[in-house]
Amino acid sequence: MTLLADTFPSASRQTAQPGDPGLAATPLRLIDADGHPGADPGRLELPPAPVLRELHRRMVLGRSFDVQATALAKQGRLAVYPSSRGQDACQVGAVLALRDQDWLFPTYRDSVAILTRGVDAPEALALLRGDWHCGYDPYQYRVAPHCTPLATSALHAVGFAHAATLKGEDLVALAMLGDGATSEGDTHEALNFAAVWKAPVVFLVQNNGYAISVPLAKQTAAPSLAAKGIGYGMPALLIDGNDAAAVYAAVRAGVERAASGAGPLLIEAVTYRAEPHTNADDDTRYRDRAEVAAWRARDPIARLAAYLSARGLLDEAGSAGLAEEAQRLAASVRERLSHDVSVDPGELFDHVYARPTAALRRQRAALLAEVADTEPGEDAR
Amino acid sequence: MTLLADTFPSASRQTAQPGDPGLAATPLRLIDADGHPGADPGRLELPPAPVLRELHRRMVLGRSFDVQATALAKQGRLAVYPSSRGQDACQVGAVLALRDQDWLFPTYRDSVAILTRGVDAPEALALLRGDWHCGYDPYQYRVAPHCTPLATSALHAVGFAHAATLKGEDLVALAMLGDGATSEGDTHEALNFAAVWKAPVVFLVQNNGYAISVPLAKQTAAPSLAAKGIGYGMPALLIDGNDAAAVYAAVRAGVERAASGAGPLLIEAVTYRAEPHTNADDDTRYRDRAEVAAWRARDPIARLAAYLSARGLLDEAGSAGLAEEAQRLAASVRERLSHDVSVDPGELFDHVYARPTAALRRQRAALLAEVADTEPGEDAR
Amino acid sequence: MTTALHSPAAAGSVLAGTAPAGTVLADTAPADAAPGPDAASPAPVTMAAALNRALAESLAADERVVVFGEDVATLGGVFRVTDGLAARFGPARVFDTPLAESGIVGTAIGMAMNGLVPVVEMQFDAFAYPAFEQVTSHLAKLRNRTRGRVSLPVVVRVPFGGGIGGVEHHSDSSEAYYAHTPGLRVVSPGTPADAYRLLRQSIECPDPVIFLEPKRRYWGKETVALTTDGPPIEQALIRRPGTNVTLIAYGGMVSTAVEAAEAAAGEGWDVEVVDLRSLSPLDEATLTESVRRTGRAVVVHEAQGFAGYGAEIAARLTEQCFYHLEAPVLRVTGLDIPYPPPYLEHFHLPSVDRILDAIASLEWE
Amino acid sequence: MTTALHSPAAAGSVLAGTAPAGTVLADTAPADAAPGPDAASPAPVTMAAALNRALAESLAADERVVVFGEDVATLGGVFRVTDGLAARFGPARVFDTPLAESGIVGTAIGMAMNGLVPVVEMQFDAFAYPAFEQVTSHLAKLRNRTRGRVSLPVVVRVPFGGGIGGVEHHSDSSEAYYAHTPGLRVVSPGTPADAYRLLRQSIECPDPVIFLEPKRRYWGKETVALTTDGPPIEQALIRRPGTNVTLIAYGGMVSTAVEAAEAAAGEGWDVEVVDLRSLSPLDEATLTESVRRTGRAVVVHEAQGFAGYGAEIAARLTEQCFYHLEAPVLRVTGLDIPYPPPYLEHFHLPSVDRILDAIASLEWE
Ligand SMILES: Cc1ncc(C[n+]2csc(CCOP(=O)(O)OP(=O)(O)O)c2C)c(N)n1
Ligand SMILES: Cc1ncc(C[n+]2csc(CCOP(=O)(O)OP(=O)(O)O)c2C)c(N)n1
Ligand SMILES: [Mg+2]
Ligand SMILES: [Mg+2]
Repeated sequence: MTLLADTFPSASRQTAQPGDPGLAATPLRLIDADGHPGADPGRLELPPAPVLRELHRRMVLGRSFDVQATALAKQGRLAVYPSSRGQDACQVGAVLALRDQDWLFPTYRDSVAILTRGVDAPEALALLRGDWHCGYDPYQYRVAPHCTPLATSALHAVGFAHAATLKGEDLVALAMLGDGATSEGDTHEALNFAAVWKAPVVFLVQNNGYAISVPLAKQTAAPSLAAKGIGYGMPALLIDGNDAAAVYAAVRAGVERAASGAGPLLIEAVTYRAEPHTNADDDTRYRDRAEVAAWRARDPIARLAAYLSARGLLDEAGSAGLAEEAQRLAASVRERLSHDVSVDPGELFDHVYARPTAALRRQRAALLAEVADTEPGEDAR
Repeated sequence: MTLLADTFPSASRQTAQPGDPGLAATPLRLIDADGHPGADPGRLELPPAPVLRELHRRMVLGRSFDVQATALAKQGRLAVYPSSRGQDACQVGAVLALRDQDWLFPTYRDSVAILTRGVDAPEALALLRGDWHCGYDPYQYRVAPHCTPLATSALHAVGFAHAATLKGEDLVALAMLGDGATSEGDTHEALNFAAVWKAPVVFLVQNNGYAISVPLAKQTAAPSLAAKGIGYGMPALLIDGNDAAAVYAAVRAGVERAASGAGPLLIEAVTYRAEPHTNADDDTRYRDRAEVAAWRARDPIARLAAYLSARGLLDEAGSAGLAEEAQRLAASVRERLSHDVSVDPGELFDHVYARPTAALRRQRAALLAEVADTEPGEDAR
Repeated sequence: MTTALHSPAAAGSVLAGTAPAGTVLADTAPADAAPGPDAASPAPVTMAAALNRALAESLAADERVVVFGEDVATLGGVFRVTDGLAARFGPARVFDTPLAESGIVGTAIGMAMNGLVPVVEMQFDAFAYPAFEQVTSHLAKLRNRTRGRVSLPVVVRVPFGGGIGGVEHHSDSSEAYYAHTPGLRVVSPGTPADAYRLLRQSIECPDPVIFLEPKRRYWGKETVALTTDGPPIEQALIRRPGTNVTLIAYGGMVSTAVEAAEAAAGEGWDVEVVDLRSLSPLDEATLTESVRRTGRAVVVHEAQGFAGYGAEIAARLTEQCFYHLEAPVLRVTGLDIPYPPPYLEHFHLPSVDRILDAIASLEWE
Repeated sequence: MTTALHSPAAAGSVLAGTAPAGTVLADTAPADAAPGPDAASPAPVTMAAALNRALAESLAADERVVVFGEDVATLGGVFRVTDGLAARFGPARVFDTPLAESGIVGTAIGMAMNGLVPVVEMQFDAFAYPAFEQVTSHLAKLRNRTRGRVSLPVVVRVPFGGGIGGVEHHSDSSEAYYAHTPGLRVVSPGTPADAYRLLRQSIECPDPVIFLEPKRRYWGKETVALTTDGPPIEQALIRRPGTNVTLIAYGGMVSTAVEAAEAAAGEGWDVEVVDLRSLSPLDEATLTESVRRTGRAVVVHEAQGFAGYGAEIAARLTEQCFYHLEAPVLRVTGLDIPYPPPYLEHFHLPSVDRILDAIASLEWE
């Protein structure tokens, strides 16, 4: 009995176990924080140069969009905005690793991922602006509707992917999760169903260190979130989430593996939320400015830019052109979201059921009559 | 990328990992299926002879109770009975390992555990007989109310135990779970909260191979249920659940560890449900008779009896005395549960709130008036 | 006060998911459950068998239909409603899941997004609660969230209600939770013929349907041809015409209401029985037409009365028929207590006597 | 049809848990939120500050009280209701949990079984749904399950309702789900003074309480002495006496109802406003006394009308006051739709105009 403490794995074990990437203390990286090649972990393949350049370009564009959206939120043009800043590599790397036919299941924080998948900016921001819940057509972009309840969409991803298997479709679902969301029961059920069904799903946990104010240490005692894969019989990778190349390579590996029928993969990407939880949050209440500054210095875009520049893959002209493209994007976002919002109260009743019920038709008519009664420009009280 | 399959741990890994008891393919055992000492795993301590004899005695009594309860259910004297048979070692071993001040959180299948903890038989069977939901006083026996929703009581155990920590009480909670119940979100949340809080909880999963008709392979792809501990940073043990000595030693180790402040332990005990799910189940629909027969041959009581007999710790006189004690218990259970049930409809209103509301008082009066109107012996229609 | 009961808990009582043993079980034998060569010709059929036939025919008719849940495949469901389906349609169409209700509904949502038509089973009413967030925040709302682009033709089958001698958590009536949630349809059949028709219609319906199967009626037989012809999914039915009072029921209470109406005839009241069938949306037209005609109404359900579904019926009828009412709309419901244990459940449940008492108190001057 | 709105979404809108930015946030600064030296002397106080004071004083008064949930400790809660408590009472009394609502309620149940008095927070209404099974099957039922041996003095605080420009899932009104569940008390304050009193009473109450805090009133101020003296937890209050019609409201709609009553006075109707405070159990006596006097009643709530809580009020008042009623009891509620996005929410919410319209239609001959 006295031997017990020795034979149980320590609850805080942080040392790497060979063959257990999920337990590895050092996240895999292909390009290190200074833009040098990472120690080759022998597991991930460095993406080819055109992919690296596109990763960089999309991160620059995403950042510009993110900064603009943050500003719009501060001006009251958006109801709220949860910034992706700092997590650029995760969101861009993961999305670019998807094939056309694959599906993205994003969270409320993944606006840059949604944009990178091709969703038009105002559509991507409708939820956060407040004109409708989901502003884009999921089938057009193969992007599931984002929304705020945590972890619930991971189960949708598993069901979606398993349906593809049942129908014989070649399609992988990428389920995005935050570190905090891994504590929810639905995350457990999603990982378990996926593993049992060998569903073609890649789970990407963006471990940005916090769930609003709650740090990871209060969220879990696990050696890593990737370690959770073991309890589901699911392989897992712990990667550097600020290394776009590593994110791309890991997700791409997961997609290929899943598409081959080998089942799901869990990826924990270690990153950091550079901004407060949302524009309305006051993060000085719960995190050190020094910590924030240190992470901001580990910027995923600068890292990839350094790597590309050193290899002649990005020159000043290229950078300037890109900066201009990013500004154009921001300007267009600003302009298109600074118009007054037009809403149609009649639409409130149109999508509750496939066909509005008699009761909804009555309520619709009553509301429209009420609105017609109101002076133009005056709100219904 | 082609290396992927090699570097990911296989989803079906069954080989032992030194230092990872949770992953061990061979469950720890102290006494093997033939009653010989198990290969010494070096982790668990064989309980002393008096404990072994008491384990045997209580299993014999528990079995007798269980057989009698099964018979009563078939006669319609119980609404339903989920038998503990085959899981005797788990239920008796775990309960005897608890200290007086510790708390048991049983499931609907754990009648023998409840009995072994000292609950009077009719009280232990009230839920299953149908005269009230929980028939015993939880505080008298330090046994939480059993009921049927799966996994929910694991969270109660964690809260209970953590409250003890906050209050400075020396007390451990034993949370019982079935293999099927591990798939529920609540199991995940319970393991996670316990690990983060270092709550003094021992989780005992009785892996009896089935959740009603669903075999473990459709429940999880994990190498073992004990392996789930890793994802919570919780130590785990995989043990032979038909070896009462191993169950006792593992739970006792967990209790001591938890009481010392070192946090929770997860134990997976591999066992088998010798009877159908309940008396109303038809298990021929989903399992082979050969499988059932093979497991019935690995009877936990016979195993310990063989061990004790070989060591002169159990002789014929002792066996005969014990058989008589068991018969007396069965007879008393039979007799006390063959009486007609007396119920008080007025009680329906008494415990909904601390004090019945005005509305409940009115409903109570109306019901009692209605009952008074009804001929004695005639049911309200 | 103590009442001695001379019979043990109701025969056919169940815990944690098993069909009643003995004679009742015989009704679910494959021979009965499997669709016969001519499904439309009248033959005695239980509600369980009618549901089984509806599932089988939906699976056969539409390859997008999948049936899954706990114990639905190999075992055929704890009430045998899915008996034989896995063998007939194979593991890609009918399969067992891990034990996790949120997982079942959550993955059903994802499958529906990807073009399938999932019909899932919650093993018992109270065991659907772990799925409540998926049902309320997603199943009900995804169509609206996406401006109608995502359609979720999911059916969630829930064996519901009491009267079967089940232990705690096996007899809840949870219809009010679902009916209050916009975006869901809530349906409950009262007869085998309706069970068949409504389940087939629910599977064909583009909206998510919470399909509440009254456990206590699973084994009741009706000699009837099973057909999808007849009233559409959201129409209430007059089960028995009458002139003096409208008695409103659904699910397991329909038979009780009809029985009460027959008994009331003996006492001189001509009772009209309306079977709602669809709780949401509600067929107000049939209901208000009846009540304006009779001038009196009683609504019956097993669920607790307080803030129960019957309150909506009473409130709405009062709003719309106020000047036709001779007396307030009354409710005969379960007591405002947690569902009682088997030996006490008959004190809780609406009975013919209680319905007659309510009718008697409707100001007959 | 398209309506152009010339203002962006309501100021102070929030997502996913953060206090409104800007001026409104200033109301939650520690200086305001922390209990003053003389808590009982009148001073302008917001509802958020009143709740904060109630928590602080309960923690100080009873060492069994613990406060936990997501972001309640370090951050002080996304609405700052728990601001400063962790610093003052330490991590054994006030602590953050992992992000799991079923876990929060489930462990609160266990703690209460072991003698503590947990006050837990669900961050927003819709985020309480993952805890629905723990609330419905255990929190509500454990006392009854154990014949009164286990008492669960747990308070579940839920910021609820809309009107704050919140994105989807941040504005649900879920009272009907809880009120229909026997064993739970459901309470909702309409004013800062009541928020303080009711929260302290709820913490002292031996029954589990679902404590619904109307988000849109968190920042409204009242100059009032905070005291536990006054009406007990389950008593309704007449907020404004009147003779012509009884207007019934709770939570966030109390102020709206009072405003409507003032406006109605201008049009010649003398409106009595009843603030329910306790939704379950319901103070029927106050309500029926009022309606028998006025002969007319309107009930108001934000939640969807269908099978909503207002149906119970309407049905019950009709049963009990039928011969006093000049007109049917009317309901002014949210539409039967999922809660709308920020730019559209004002179309959904009961307004003074809609209440006046309802009053106007009460058959004034
Ligand atoms: C079920 C549920 N509970 C609570 C919330 C409120 N909430 C919104 S975001 C958040 C933190 C999420 O943290 P994490 O998963 O790490 O994602 P991040 O915000 O860091 O991207 C919380 C608690 C929610 N949205 N859903
Ligand atoms: C939340 C919930 N879902 C479903 C059920 C129905 N049910 C009762 S027992 C059971 C199987 C449980 O299997 P396991 O956890 O392995 O325990 P065992 O019966 O084998 O002891 C099921 C599905 C339930 N009781 N609770
Ligand atoms: Mg995070
Ligand atoms: Mg089992």
